[in-house]
Amino acid sequence: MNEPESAFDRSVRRTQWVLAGLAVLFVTGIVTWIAHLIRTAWRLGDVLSASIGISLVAIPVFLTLGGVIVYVFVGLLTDRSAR
Amino acid sequence: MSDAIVERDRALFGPLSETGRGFYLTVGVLGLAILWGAIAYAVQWSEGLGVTGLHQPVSWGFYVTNFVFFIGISHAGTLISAILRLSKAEWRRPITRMAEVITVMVLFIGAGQILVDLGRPDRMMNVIQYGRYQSPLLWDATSISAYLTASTFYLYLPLIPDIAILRDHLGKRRWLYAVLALGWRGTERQWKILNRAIAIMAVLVIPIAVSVHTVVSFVFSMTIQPMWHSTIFGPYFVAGAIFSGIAAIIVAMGIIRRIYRLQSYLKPIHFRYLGQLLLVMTLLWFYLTFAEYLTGYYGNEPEEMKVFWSKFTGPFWPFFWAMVVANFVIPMVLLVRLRHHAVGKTVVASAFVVVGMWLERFIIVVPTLSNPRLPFPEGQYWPTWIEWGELAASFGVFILFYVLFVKLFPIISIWEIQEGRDVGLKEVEERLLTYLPDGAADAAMPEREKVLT
Amino acid sequence: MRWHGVGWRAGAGVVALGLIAWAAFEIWAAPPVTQPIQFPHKTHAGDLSLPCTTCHERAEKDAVAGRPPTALCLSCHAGGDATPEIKKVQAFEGGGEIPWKRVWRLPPHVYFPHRTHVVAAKVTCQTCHGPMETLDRPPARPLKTLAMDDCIACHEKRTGRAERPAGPVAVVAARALSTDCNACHR
Amino acid sequence: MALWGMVIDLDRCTGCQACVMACKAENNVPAVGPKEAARGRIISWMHVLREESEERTRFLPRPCLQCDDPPCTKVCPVYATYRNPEGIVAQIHARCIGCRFCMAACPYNAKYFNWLRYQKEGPGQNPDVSVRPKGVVEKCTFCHHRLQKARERARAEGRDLVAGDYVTACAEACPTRAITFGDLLDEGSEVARLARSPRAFRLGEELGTRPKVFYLAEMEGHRRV
Repeated sequence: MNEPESAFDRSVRRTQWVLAGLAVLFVTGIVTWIAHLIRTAWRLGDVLSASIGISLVAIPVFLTLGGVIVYVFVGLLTDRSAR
Repeated sequence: MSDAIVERDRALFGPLSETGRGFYLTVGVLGLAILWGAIAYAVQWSEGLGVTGLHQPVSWGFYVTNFVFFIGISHAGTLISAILRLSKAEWRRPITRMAEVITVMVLFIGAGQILVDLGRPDRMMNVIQYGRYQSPLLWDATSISAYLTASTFYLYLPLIPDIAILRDHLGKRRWLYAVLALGWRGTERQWKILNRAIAIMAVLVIPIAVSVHTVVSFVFSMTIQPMWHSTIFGPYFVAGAIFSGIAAIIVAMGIIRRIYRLQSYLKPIHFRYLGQLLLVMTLLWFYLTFAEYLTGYYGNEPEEMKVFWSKFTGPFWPFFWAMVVANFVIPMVLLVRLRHHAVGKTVVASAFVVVGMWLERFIIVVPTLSNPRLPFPEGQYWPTWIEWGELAASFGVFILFYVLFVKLFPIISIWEIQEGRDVGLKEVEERLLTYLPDGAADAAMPEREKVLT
Repeated sequence: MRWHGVGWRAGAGVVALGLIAWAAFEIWAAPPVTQPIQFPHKTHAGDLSLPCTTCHERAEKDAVAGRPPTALCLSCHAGGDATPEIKKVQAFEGGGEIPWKRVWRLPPHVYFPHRTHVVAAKVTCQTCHGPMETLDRPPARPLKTLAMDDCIACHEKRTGRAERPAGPVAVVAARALSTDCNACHR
Repeated sequence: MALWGMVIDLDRCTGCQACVMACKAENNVPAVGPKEAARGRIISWMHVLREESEERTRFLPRPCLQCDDPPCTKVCPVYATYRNPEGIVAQIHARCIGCRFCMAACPYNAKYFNWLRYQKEGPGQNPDVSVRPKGVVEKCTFCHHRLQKARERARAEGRDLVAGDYVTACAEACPTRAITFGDLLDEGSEVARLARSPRAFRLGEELGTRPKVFYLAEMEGHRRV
């Protein structure tokens, strides 16, 4: 099972981690964006309640999505168990 | 496991390994449609939205119709697949993937319509930078991005074991498959992670999908315009979305079955079941439409009635009645009895529903804007070649993506079919026994846990 | 042979990138402004310590600061021995205005009244225009590039963010230091 | 603090279009040309609507009604249109992305879109008002650039803004003086007095948009809209 990793395997593995990173970055990006919109609404005095109300639902949804994504990526990529 | 896997489901590998003349021909034709759209957009970019048929009272037309339509189609997928998965419907196995792919492709196209519709696409980033949550457009942006993320991931998860199969057996594009397989070796732990994640996503995706078309409807119903300002719009749009979504899957199934000769996987029974689902949605759609229009008619509010009559007998009557025929009359006639010719009947009915639902979106968007409250000259909207081009290109991009997906990944889930054969059969038997009142059945079967089938 | 090929391609790449960068700069960067006369702000505003409004007199009276009229230059530089540059000014004695070119440009949708900022708010010219008094030749480009955020920052700093009420009909618009978009955009 | 409003006396209006022309000149409202006009793309911030009934024809000049609870500002995704603290519904062209949601939401069709690039900056335009590019929404702003200038002048002179410092171009141009403009909060002002008149009504009162443009007419005026 423990064969030395070839260059092919290494590049594959690296790309997989990059993909995982991008997925996480995407979700955090959206969460940050929503937070930014709350801040904008607060600064302009522009219906803060709507922003907060919507983000109360939206942020947990994105965090859950992010959680599942991390769970799968990390879980599958770090799996060392035998067949 | 060597080549037995490939041998048994050889038909499923067909589109991946062989590329016929038909493929290039299709891509060519789609390319032309996309080129038309690209030229149209270039003209629109440099000249402005004036090159479309839009004008003063009718400031939204084809693009917004397309937006609602495509986002509606996207409910095909994930929602149907998630519901079937959660309800352990065994017949789902060959169709879930197809449905999920539709969702992802079409969401991109739907969201793209809004960008095409902008007068200043160069200021698109203003929505990100200065967006405000009081506007339903931002609700859309948030909801659609959640749906896009969730449905892409939900498409990807059940693909992983299949990609691993391709990596090990196909011998083409190894790097791509190796990367996307995420080191899948089918260990017990990996299966546990995958099944659990699929279960979570299936649950998560349903409320997100419902929210998406609800907020799309809010774009209209949050205004105080006649025949838009309606509380029924949320559920009405969601029902319509599922309706058009199922129709889109059936059409896709019919085409794929024919082209790739998958008759032994996509059987008449699948079409019959989906046809019955479509029939239910036809009735639901009719019920909601009836409720919506009767409420308006009975209330007899003058502004509402102006729009109402413009749809029933006024300039929009051809669209309105074509919609009724395509969405209700034809499906009713074709779908009531599906004992014989189930495939043909459902595919034809679905094709009509897809067109009918596009008309429904059009009939919602344009007549209200055409009948302003103040005594303005009434608006006569007719799209120009630019808008037709964008419509053609939207369908072109959708089909092209679909065709390319079929080229790169198995459109019918290989492992789920195999699981159906190896585990599903026995499991269904066990499950059936637990439904029965006879207690002996429980004792007879050893308790076996399967997270998700 | 192979090495040569690579070198040729790399060279072409560098040239292409350079061309693109140059074109981008040419297209998007404001073209440099050359004034008809090499006016030294340093001599006037720096060494002689003349207030800016000595020449830019409209800044206190009007929304636009304007360019100084030639007569104003000639009121000091009428005769006597002159440098070549001053001679150029004197050439306009017979009439006609010196064709000064505009360096500072606000977008057309912004309303910036100089009078309010100079007279009422007493903002120094350097706040926006930079240290003009140190220049011994006319600037080819504005010394400072201001964005809307700079305007807002100053308005907020002077009002104090805390007292900026966010309510509906607030006192924001009518107040001297408004951050209402309509106060500047037109 | 003011709340700018307008009263239009329909019984005085002769439909002469002087307000429309004054508005066009004042605000650089583009002339779109006959081809575009035929396609229904006339831009006219102040628009004289005709109401024909058996007894007579009545004209109804319609600027942006400057609703106090505007349906258009709620839906703007980028804060390009909003109700400013003095009640003017602002339209910031530089921020607008051209989604036309506000046009779809406005029950009075008071918002206009630059479908094409209708004009460039050039001579003969009012330098106080920017020329709108293609792809953005524009509308009557109660000539708010006049407010900017009037306020700047008052501030430089060290005094408060007084009634009459700021009047819209249409009100100034109306030969029959059918249009009165001023501060609705100033109890003594002409506009506040007329707005309280029993002849006063507002367009689409039942929509709850609370327009700050009032119309005066004999009571049968309530029948319509």
